[in-house]
Amino acid sequence: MMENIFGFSISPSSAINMDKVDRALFEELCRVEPDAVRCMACGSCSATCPAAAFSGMSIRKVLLCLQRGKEKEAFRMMSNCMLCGKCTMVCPRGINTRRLVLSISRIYGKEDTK
Amino acid sequence: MKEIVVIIGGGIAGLEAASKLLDLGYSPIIVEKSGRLGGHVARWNRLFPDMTPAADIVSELTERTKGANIFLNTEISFINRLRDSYNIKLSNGISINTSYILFTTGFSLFEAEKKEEYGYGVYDQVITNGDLEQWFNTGEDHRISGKEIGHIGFVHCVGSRDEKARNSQCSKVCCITAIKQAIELKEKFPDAEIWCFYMDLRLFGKKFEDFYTKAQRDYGIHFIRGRVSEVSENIEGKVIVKAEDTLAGKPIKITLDLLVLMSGMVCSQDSTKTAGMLSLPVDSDGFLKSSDNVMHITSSPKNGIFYAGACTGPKTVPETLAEARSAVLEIHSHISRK
Amino acid sequence: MIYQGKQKIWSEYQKEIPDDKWFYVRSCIRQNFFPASEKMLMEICRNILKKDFYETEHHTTCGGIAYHCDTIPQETAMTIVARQFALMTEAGYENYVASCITSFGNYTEILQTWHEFPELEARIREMLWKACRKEFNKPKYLAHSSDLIYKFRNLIAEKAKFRLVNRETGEPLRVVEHIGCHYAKMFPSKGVGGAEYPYVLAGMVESWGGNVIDYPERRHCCGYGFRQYHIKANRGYSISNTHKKFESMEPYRPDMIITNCPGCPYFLDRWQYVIAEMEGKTYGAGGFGIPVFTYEEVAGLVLGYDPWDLGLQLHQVAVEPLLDKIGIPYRPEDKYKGLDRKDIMRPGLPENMKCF
Amino acid sequence: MREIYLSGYNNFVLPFVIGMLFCLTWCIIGAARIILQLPGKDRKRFFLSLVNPKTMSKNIRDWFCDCLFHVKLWKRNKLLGYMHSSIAFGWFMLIVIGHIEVFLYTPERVHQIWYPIFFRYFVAVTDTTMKGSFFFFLMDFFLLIVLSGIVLAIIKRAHSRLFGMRRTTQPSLPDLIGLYSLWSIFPLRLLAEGFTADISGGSFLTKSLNMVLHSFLSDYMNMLPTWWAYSIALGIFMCVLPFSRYMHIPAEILLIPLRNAGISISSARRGMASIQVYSCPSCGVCIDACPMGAVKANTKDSTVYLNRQLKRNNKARIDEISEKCLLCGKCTAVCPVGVEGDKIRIAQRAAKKYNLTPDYSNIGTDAVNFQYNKKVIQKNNNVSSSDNKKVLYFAGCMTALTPVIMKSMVSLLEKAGAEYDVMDRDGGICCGRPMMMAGRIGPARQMIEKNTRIIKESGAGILLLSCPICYRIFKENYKLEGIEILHHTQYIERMINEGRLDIDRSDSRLVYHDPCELGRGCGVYQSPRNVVSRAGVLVEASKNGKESICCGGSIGSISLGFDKRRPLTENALASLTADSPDIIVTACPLCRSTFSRYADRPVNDIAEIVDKATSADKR
Repeated sequence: MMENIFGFSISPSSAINMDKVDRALFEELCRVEPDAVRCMACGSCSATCPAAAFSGMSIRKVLLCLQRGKEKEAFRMMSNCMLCGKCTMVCPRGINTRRLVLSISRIYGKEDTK
Repeated sequence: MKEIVVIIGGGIAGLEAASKLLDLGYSPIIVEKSGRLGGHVARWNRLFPDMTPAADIVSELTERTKGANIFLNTEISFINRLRDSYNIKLSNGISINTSYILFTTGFSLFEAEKKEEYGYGVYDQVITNGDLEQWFNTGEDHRISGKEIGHIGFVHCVGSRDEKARNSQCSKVCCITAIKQAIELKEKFPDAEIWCFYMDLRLFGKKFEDFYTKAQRDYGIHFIRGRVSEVSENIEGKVIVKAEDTLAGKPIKITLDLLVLMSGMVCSQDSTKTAGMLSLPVDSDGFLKSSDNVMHITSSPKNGIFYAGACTGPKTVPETLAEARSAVLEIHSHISRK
Repeated sequence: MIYQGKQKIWSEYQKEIPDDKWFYVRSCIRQNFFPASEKMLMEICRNILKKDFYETEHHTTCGGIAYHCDTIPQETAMTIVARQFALMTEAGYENYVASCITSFGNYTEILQTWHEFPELEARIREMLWKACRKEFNKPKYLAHSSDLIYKFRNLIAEKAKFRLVNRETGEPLRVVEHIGCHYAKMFPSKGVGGAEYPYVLAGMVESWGGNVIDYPERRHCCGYGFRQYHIKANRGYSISNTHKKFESMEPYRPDMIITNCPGCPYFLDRWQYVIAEMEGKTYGAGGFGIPVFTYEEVAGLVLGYDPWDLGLQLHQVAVEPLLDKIGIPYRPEDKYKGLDRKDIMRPGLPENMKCF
Repeated sequence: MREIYLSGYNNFVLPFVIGMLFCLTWCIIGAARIILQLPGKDRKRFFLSLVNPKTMSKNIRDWFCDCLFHVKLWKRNKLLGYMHSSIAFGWFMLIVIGHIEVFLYTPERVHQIWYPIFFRYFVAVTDTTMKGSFFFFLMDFFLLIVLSGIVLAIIKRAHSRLFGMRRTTQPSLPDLIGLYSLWSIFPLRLLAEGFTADISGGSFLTKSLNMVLHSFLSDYMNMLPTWWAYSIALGIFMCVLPFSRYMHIPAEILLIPLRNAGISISSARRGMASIQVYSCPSCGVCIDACPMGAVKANTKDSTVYLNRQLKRNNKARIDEISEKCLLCGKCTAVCPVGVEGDKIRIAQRAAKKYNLTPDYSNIGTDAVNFQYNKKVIQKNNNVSSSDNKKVLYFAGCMTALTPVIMKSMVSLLEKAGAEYDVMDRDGGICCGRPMMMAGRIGPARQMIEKNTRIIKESGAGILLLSCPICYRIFKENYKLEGIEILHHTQYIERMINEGRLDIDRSDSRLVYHDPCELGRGCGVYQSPRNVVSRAGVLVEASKNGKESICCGGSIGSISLGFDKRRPLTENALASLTADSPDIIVTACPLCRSTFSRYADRPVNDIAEIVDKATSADKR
């Protein structure tokens, strides 16, 4: 519905409603990559990422988006990942970010969620 | 004659100080307002980072202070300053003359009701860190026991770093306590999802960071960076928590079965009241003011009066114990110099 | 929900409300939206409570809307307010009662600002003198008119002909209370019950027999938000807020909404129609909306005034189902008759929301 | 020689015949399948190579050197080489000479496949010509050689270290059956021929044994059972061959011409990959070679086990092994049969399905996006330099994390007065090699295209690289006609040789670590050593050159976690510091970062060393 009959319409809430976020895929990801949740959001990965200049790639944000049900945003950022491995090199927690990217590409993005 | 040292407060700092004073051959007197020793720690269950039972610590300390004079259920009625000493009148009528007073008056937990928006005392599902420790100890709390707990939230910094709550300081131990309690709750409710709402995670101590990564990786505890703005109740009697996920830059809300407020540490009113009898200064953080905060944290500006433990600021258990020992040493060198 | 917990907080936010000699200032917009509300207040104060209730035709807007829309600077708003205070001083009153929540907030804010910055107050005095050669005393007490009704809620309850109770089931009505944002959110100590759990309307509802609903979005703004509504491009934001509130209260099946602000009842009432048109959704039972009232209207209803004399025909959401629930008699055929009993014409009816 | 059985047949040949036929059929069908699985282009190439005398002669040479003489193993360890070649070549000669005998004495029996094998049973010696005893001698001689090989094989099972192997492959059940049947074939043959030696003739071995046997066994009844046993051992071996590691014997025969035809792996489980897998003799040389072997738990992730899992089609393990590998290429380098462990793994990775695929179409390649240093630095023009081509320096992603390399390189270029641009000063597009290593060929190709466009547009004559990972893909997959691609070790060497850099040689002992991608990957071993020895005293690691140990930081591995890499790095460091060097020198930013993390002495890039040793402006 949400018809724009008066020249304005009801916009859906921009808030993340965790009650409605389906965590099944993320949990699947965690089984492959338990380190996915060890991120402490330091931002090293984003700062060093060559793809950040093109698609705003940040594996930190990707992980956050996936946990908050914002898959599309994550996929968009990931689309320019070159798998160069710089983020893996700089991660202070030793998270295997390259494998994360590959695992996300495998687990997520099945036709129905794309 | 053995030198008398009056210790105000029978918490762990007071007990440790008393035991060390006994070791050095002095005669400590502990004045405790409540009916039991051990202070806050006696109400707690296990201590980070090694999950040491709090009861063990209290019982060991109590055991070691058997030789001390201990007055329970006793308050300080007034203190008179004499020429070189102090005359202390206790509520039980006894009066003591001493040259040395050690304040181990500790802290109070911030009254979570004051953060009205979190609904402590209004919503049945909202408890504090203190309540939770007690539940770990007794297993009795109608807000937790026998309920189906699927989602649990922790709110860090309740009454800490909050000028509106009149405490702009960090309470230091709540971050690690929240992680400890979250892990313990996850062990009790393995299927529960646990969400910690934090502003900053300040995990400064030995092995605290390990604890944090363990909580993330092994216990799957979620951390959301953002202060909870308000808590409300839905029609099913669950609480809805709103915050901003500052890392995502978006508001976030979640429905929870239990919300634990990490009440911060504030100076106890009794501390300031007793300190007031001696006109001891209070620091800008509301805790008792040491003669300086680097070299003489255990000394007050007044001769013969010393501090140990959380009366001068939030401290962990090992820090409190270490400070008690250091205060005793300070007293010992004062006495020896005479 | 622990009721005692709320009571404890309420007890901490007790506000001193003067019990007589009130200098009353009207709202700019209320008399257009809900015309009988302010009249009802006067009626209650003067004829039922028998109080000294004064108002003057020289009173103007407080400048609140313009101030909140960022169209006038604060000094201007302050000078306008200073003039109102001068009117009060001239009339010999010192208990200032505002009808409008935004005015109330505005006065509170200005008084507080003057308290913090006395030099600003001096400047305003100077400006007022230059502008209209007036001087003023600051009010001794500042109250919102809902504070007065709150204060005398039990007295009204004694005199009431009806209670907020479902006549058929004997159950108390489920009432949503909505407090204007500017009532206590800025200065919690200035409102009855504070900002988190305001008691001013809840107290009336309880006294008059109803049950207050505490729903998750209770604290949320009605959606008016001045700039959000007045600028057409932002209206979607305005209605989205209102929509959020209704979605949140819906599961509680409220019988009615009581408000104490000029904008809130208007938007909670009219947006229901807009939501119904846009989404085809209504929040009341049987295709009706949830009727929205000002506290004066509710007071009038329980005191037994005729619904049409209270101007309830100007509500978008039909009030009749609620009147039936309480058992208040009314003549449907008189709904669209003016005070002179002439037909004021029945408006066109909306498509998706049931109305009479 | 005369035949003693008219039929030329006895039932005991049946096990052998059945085994042989089964094995032959299996191999022929298998070979045909593999050839059919090749992409059309490759198949055509293969057939053409078979009629090309050059490749064919190479094939023949390789067949002899690799399959029979195991030259690579000889180079590795003499004992190991002898053990393998004695069995392979000895057995081969037994078969060849057996056939020659049949041709010479009973040419009409040639079509009976068992005849040459059991020749001694069917014939009796008639003359004692030189010719006969010559063959008798040869047969016994080669049998002895084979038997010596078998004895060594038995010893190896218990004491593999004597053969230069720390760890050996754990045999599977078919391997064990094959092994024991193979071991028993030759003693049984000796026994069988020993029993018949007085009739069929024999030489020093069989005759002597015959005499010994006859000294206490005078009954010919023993003869037939031993021939049966011999045949059964052969039959079992043949039957189990396709399912055991001994499949490598026929498979390698096909692998050699395929490899010489220049065919590479194009599919995960088919064609070239498949023949390589079947050519794996499970010798286990790759187990010791694998840098992950520093942790015992990783032993089963070496190529030999990958091949075994590939044969078993165990998907979970194939994935696990393929993703774990560092792709250092050492197993490929040491493999005696030429199984390309790294490429097989990449092929497995490439076969994985992804739902999300990167798309770089939004990335522009014009100068606006890549504002490389357009100001050309022109120094002394009268430098006598054969190289006046403009240099485009692509530092690479990893170099961005070790800026000292880039700084040193730029400094050297300045000192040498080279005309250069830096392509990725403010970040760039990855070279594509990491993506390629992850098996995602498509996205890697996209990056290659983008970079090619940028490089061609720059007008450079030399593409200079600091990262061997980049260097390899630029060498292997980029088509940059007219642009010389050099790693900085090579370019520094050239600058030194041209006299454009003036180096002061120090007394520091410098050990050079061969980065996987530069050494094994691109064969650059000498240039860096030449450069290092100009800057200091070059010392060698205990494992160097082709045998160099991966630093453990490789981005080749997908699944190996950070904490799992530390022992690998420490193992590599132990090899590097064996001769107590003062400084560890490498030529890869990734190796540099990885080693620095755990090294007890400075780790420098070659460019840093040279830059420090070069005076600013002599000229």
